[in-house]
Amino acid sequence: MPEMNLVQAIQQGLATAMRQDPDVVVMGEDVGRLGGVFRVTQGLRDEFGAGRVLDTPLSETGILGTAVGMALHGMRPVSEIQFADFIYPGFDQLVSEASKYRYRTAGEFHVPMVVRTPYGGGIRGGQYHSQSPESLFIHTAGLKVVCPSNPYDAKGLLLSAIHDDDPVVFFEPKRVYRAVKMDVPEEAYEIPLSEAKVVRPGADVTCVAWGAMLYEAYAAAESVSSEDIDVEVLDLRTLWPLDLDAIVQSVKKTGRLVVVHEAPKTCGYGGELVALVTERAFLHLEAPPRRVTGWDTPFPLTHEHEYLPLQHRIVPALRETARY
Amino acid sequence: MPEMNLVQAIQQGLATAMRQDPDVVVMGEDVGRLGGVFRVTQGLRDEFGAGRVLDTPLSETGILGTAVGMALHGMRPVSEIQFADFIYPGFDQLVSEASKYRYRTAGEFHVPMVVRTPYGGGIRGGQYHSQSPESLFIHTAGLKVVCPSNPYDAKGLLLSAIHDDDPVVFFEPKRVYRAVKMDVPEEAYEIPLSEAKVVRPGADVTCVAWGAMLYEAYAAAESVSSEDIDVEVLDLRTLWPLDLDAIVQSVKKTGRLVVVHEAPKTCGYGGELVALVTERAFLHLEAPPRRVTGWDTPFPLTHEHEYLPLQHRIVPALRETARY
Amino acid sequence: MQVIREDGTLDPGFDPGLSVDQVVALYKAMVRTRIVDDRLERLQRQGRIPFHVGSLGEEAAIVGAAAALREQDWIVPCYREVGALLWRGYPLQQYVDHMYGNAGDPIHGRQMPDHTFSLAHRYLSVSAPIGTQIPHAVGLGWAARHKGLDECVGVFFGDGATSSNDFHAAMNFAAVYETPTLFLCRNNGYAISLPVEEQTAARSLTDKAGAYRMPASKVDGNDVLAVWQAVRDAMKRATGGGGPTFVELMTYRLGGHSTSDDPRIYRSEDEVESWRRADPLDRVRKHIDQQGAWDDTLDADWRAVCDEEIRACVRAAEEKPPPALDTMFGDVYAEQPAHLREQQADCELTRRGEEG
Amino acid sequence: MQVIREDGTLDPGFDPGLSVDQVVALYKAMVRTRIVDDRLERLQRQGRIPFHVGSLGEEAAIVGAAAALREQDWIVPCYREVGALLWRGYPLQQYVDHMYGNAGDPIHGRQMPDHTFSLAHRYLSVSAPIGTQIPHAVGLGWAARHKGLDECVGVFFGDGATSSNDFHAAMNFAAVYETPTLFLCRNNGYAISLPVEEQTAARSLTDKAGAYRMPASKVDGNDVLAVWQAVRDAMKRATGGGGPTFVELMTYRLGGHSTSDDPRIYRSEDEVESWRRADPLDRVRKHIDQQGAWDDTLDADWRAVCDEEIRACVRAAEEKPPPALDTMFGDVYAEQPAHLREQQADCELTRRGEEG
Ligand SMILES: Cc1ncc(C[n+]2csc(CCOP(=O)(O)OP(=O)(O)O)c2C)c(N)n1
Ligand SMILES: Cc1ncc(C[n+]2csc(CCOP(=O)(O)OP(=O)(O)O)c2C)c(N)n1
Ligand SMILES: [Mg+2]
Ligand SMILES: [Mg+2]
Repeated sequence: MPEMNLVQAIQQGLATAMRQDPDVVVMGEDVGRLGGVFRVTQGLRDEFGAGRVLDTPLSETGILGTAVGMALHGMRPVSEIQFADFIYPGFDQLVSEASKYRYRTAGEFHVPMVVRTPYGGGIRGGQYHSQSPESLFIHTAGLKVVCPSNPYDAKGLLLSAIHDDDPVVFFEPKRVYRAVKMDVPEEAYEIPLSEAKVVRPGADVTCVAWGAMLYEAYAAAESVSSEDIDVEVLDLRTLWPLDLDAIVQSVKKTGRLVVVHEAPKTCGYGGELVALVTERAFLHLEAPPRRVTGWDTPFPLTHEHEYLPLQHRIVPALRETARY
Repeated sequence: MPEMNLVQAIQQGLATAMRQDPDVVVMGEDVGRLGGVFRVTQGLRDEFGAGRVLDTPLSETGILGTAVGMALHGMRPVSEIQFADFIYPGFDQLVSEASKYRYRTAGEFHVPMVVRTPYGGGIRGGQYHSQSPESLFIHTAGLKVVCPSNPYDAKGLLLSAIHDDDPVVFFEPKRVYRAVKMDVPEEAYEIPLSEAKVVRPGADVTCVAWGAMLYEAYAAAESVSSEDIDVEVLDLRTLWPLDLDAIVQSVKKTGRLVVVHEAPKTCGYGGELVALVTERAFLHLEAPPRRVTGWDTPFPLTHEHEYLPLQHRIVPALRETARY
Repeated sequence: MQVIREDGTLDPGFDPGLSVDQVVALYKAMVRTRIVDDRLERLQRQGRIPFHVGSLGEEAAIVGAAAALREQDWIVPCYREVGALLWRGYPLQQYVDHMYGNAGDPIHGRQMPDHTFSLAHRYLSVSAPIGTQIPHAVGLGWAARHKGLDECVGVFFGDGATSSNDFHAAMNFAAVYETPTLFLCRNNGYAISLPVEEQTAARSLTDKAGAYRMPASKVDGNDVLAVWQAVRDAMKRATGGGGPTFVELMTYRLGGHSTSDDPRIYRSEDEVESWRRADPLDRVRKHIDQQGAWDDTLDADWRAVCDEEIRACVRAAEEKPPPALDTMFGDVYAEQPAHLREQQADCELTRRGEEG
Repeated sequence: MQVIREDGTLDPGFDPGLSVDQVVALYKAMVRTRIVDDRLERLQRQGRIPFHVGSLGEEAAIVGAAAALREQDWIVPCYREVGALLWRGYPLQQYVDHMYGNAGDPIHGRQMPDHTFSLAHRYLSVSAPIGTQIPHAVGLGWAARHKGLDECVGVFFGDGATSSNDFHAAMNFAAVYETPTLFLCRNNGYAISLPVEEQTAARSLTDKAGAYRMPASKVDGNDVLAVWQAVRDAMKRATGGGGPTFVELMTYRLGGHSTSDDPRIYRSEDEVESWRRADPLDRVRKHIDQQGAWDDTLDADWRAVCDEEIRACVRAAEEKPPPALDTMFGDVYAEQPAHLREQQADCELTRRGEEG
């Protein structure tokens, strides 16, 4: 099995899906000739031609609105939004159209599209190249939201997303793009959506994370193990629909929860997870669930490592939660 | 003091602000000649002229983007978005520009604009004339979010919003527009932002609501009082920045919390409120905080009264929470 | 462009060469559309349905355009084009059931009235946000060509929609990718209360097509044959690989924007009256009368048939129960996820019936 | 439109009649802009600053346009126009401090490099999302007129931005409200990797102005005098109550899109070379040389001055500490709300320094 980083694994996933099905097309700004600003779609135009790898004009409304139309005709477009921060000009097409088409036609029409977009900080991107807007899409009934943390999951989840009959927003942790390498099968395989993964079993505290912050959560868990705090780390992988049972089971065991995410705290996904767990496992809670998140400010540049919920902020949260 | 309904009170508030300050202008679709589809801006064009009451082309991007520019030049534009459901085409201007301008210029520039928009269900508006997207804006650092429940508060909060130096999204409960009448002073007065109000003191359960659902929460509280359940009802009035102390104080007294809102449950504001209270008042909680909200589906038509968190759904939640 | 002249004769230069029976069929469809419209308007005033958005005065633009397309071509509607859907044979009963949001409504009362769709009739789903359907027509056309299908796509939208984000994006993408898309702009003079003159500084909406180097035509939208011809020409261009066309259908909204509107606030009775005299039904009627293919008796009979048809549908619709409560929780995703199963159970448990 | 001919002489038909000293000033500003650009590019390659987006080859379009506006006129930038800000006298040290996001950065390292602004210089704030600044220029112009001020607004954007929602909305609103707004489109041939020919089917971006019935002019953007004249004409129209103008500045991005880009992937060296021969600096240099107002010695001296200036600023910038941590929590609102006070305290408590 070849070693791949996240970029290569996603590129592979796209190529695999395109070989399997001529109705899978890739579209977005600079995805063709350039191969994407992060080179995720590199080589696709050479293999599949400009007819299936569309360099689009600079319009997220056009990219997503046209993709909805393609999907309505039975295609499986995979749109790239160059940075998650730039999805807002096309927001309406996802929130008003893609997400509601099945419901408002009782399933007569549906929209099997995937929107790939790099999200998150840690690459000196500042205010507009670092955002994590996942909660806006989780709030929108009809959308599925996926966020892989590693190359193996990325390829398997991407293939599931492309084959899924509902619109999926696929967040890619750009901070991890080239930072992690692992063995990834050349052949096609799928990782089912809505299945979280225990990446570190533990007995004392449940720590839920996804994407780039999974590594910070894991590192924090490792570092407090020396203090006899045994942390169970969950990688959500699919954010919505959620594998709630996996979290609740874990919390019923540990009685403690810490959620980590990059997005600003207020109305971020962490609040929802804390609320769900408090509703479901109230009598098992031995400490108040904690959130370690981005602050409620725009995303900064110079101090981004103080903005992000990195290990140095997760560790005290785990400690205080464990010792509560 | 004359009696006014919500529409009249807001119309009065606008007229008052426009008389006080020539730099207050009103703009939006059909706000001029027609006086708005809900007649909220009726008469303004006659009094202030088409030069200060702009009937705009059909573009929320234009309405909000132009308003940002006006505000950057020291004006105080009040934009109307005809229905909250139609704010998404202009979402980018609020999320990427209005909310971040002060931060990214260290206060050298700021954007004192107000975006008025009718929200919520119960008027047979179906999927696209009933939405409550408040959590998307609460999640966006730099925006303030207001939602009055009655005519008196509406006028006072609107004047505070217009005089506020930051962008404010002002959600108007269209279901209440003509349903409630009360005495409203003719003269100018302000109700400070970020101050919640106890509309019904109680000892057993804290029930938090705002806008149209405040009345349902209140009615539910009244109806369970016969069962010896004494509910304290809070009207948030300003959703963000939040008067968290008011909620926490109440919950420390009652030990129980029920949050009511129309928006879909998942990643709605209720999750955030439950998480905040659990973080702050964990040891005082005698029951799991509950959410009574819209379902995680698009907003329906025929069954909207089963979709909305009306009295019939709040009552059992209060009961179970009180008896937990 | 005009085909039917004042005196009812056809301009030989533009005569589309339809048989008189075909023209009669167009007229009958326009009459039927109007009678249905009229009935629904009354029902709304009587509080029997919550809402209606009609096409009074725009029937020629709608029926003429639909008729010029072929069975395999797609129609992407705005919200006033049910006449096009009925032209394609959509069951009237189903439409009326939808207007009532009853158990017979294909979408179980999930949307406001007049939010129709039909895969069988290649008619996409109406949604309220202005403009959002326009890029869909580009993607649909792109896909049709990609699949090698002989299809084109006609998308309806109003003058107001030409100010939207989606219009700009869709026009640009269609022109860049040369998709077989027909941009059918119903210029009915108003976006609710805003006259088209205040929506843009352009003298004609066809000027907007120039920004994308897209061929454009402007036709008398109250002349059903002119509409037919213009749309047929655009269809031929599109299916012949000539790319998209912008067609401006000059018409007028004789009624209110919807049953919620009071147009007297923003326009004069004189203006409306002058357009009433340009009624698209009278226009074609005069022609088929001249041809000896139609007369007052036939007309009265047909109107009676249409009237009885809609009345019967209304009677049937009013006897149907509301959709089952569980329909509110279906079709959010292909398969119902756990959280919706739970919410459905919760909803059924606390259903309003119990409480009051 | 062109003013400076191949041979360096001016076309008398278009001669803006600037004094030779004024033209020399333009040239010097262009040289300074390029030297600063060049230095920052190196610093980024050396990893001393995280990012830079330059204006190599576009200096005439940027400096010429800025010079044609008056002190009281507003500039609404895209992200390549720091040359316009420097022309207005913005302190170079402050710019360099911003590039380093250090304690001297007016925004405390809150944005990526090249996201400048200055109220004092009537220069709005650069933000990354393409197109969002365009409607601001409409609102700003609307407000200026409302307040009875003799101001106009010049907004810069690229060819790629003409596909954006905001462009469509802003052009329409400006034309409808006749705001004193100058739409300054730097057509540098590319939106990152996408050539302008693939962004639109239109032959010229000026065709887009026609959709809004807005006057448009197209000028050689590498001819600083042609740019000056076209923008000055537009300014006069705007301030004379003639409304907005679209000005297409035909130029070419000689460098990468930004320091993150590798243009060799999507364009040929020949293409770039042919544009190098049309360098906007050489063009005006030839003219002032001819006029006897400039020569190699003066040129070398000026370049040395600029070089020393930027080097000194860099030295100073590199000695400054990062901004204080608490600056991350300021200016979200006019007054810091309780939740941000708490988060700031929390952040200071767990600051990375402590942990590792
Ligand atoms: C994005 C959006 N903004 C506002 C509205 C409210 N609205 C509904 S119809 C309409 C006017 C549409 O005018 P036009 O496009 O000319 O179509 P017509 O109704 O005249 O056929 C408006 C403003 C909406 N539905 N969507
Ligand atoms: C809404 C949005 N989408 C995508 C991007 C990514 N992006 C940054 S610059 C750029 C190209 C801009 O091209 P153009 O407008 O011609 O300006 P130029 O860089 O050529 O000066 C793109 C696609 C963005 N910044 N904003
Ligand atoms: Mg119209
Ligand atoms: Mg460019």
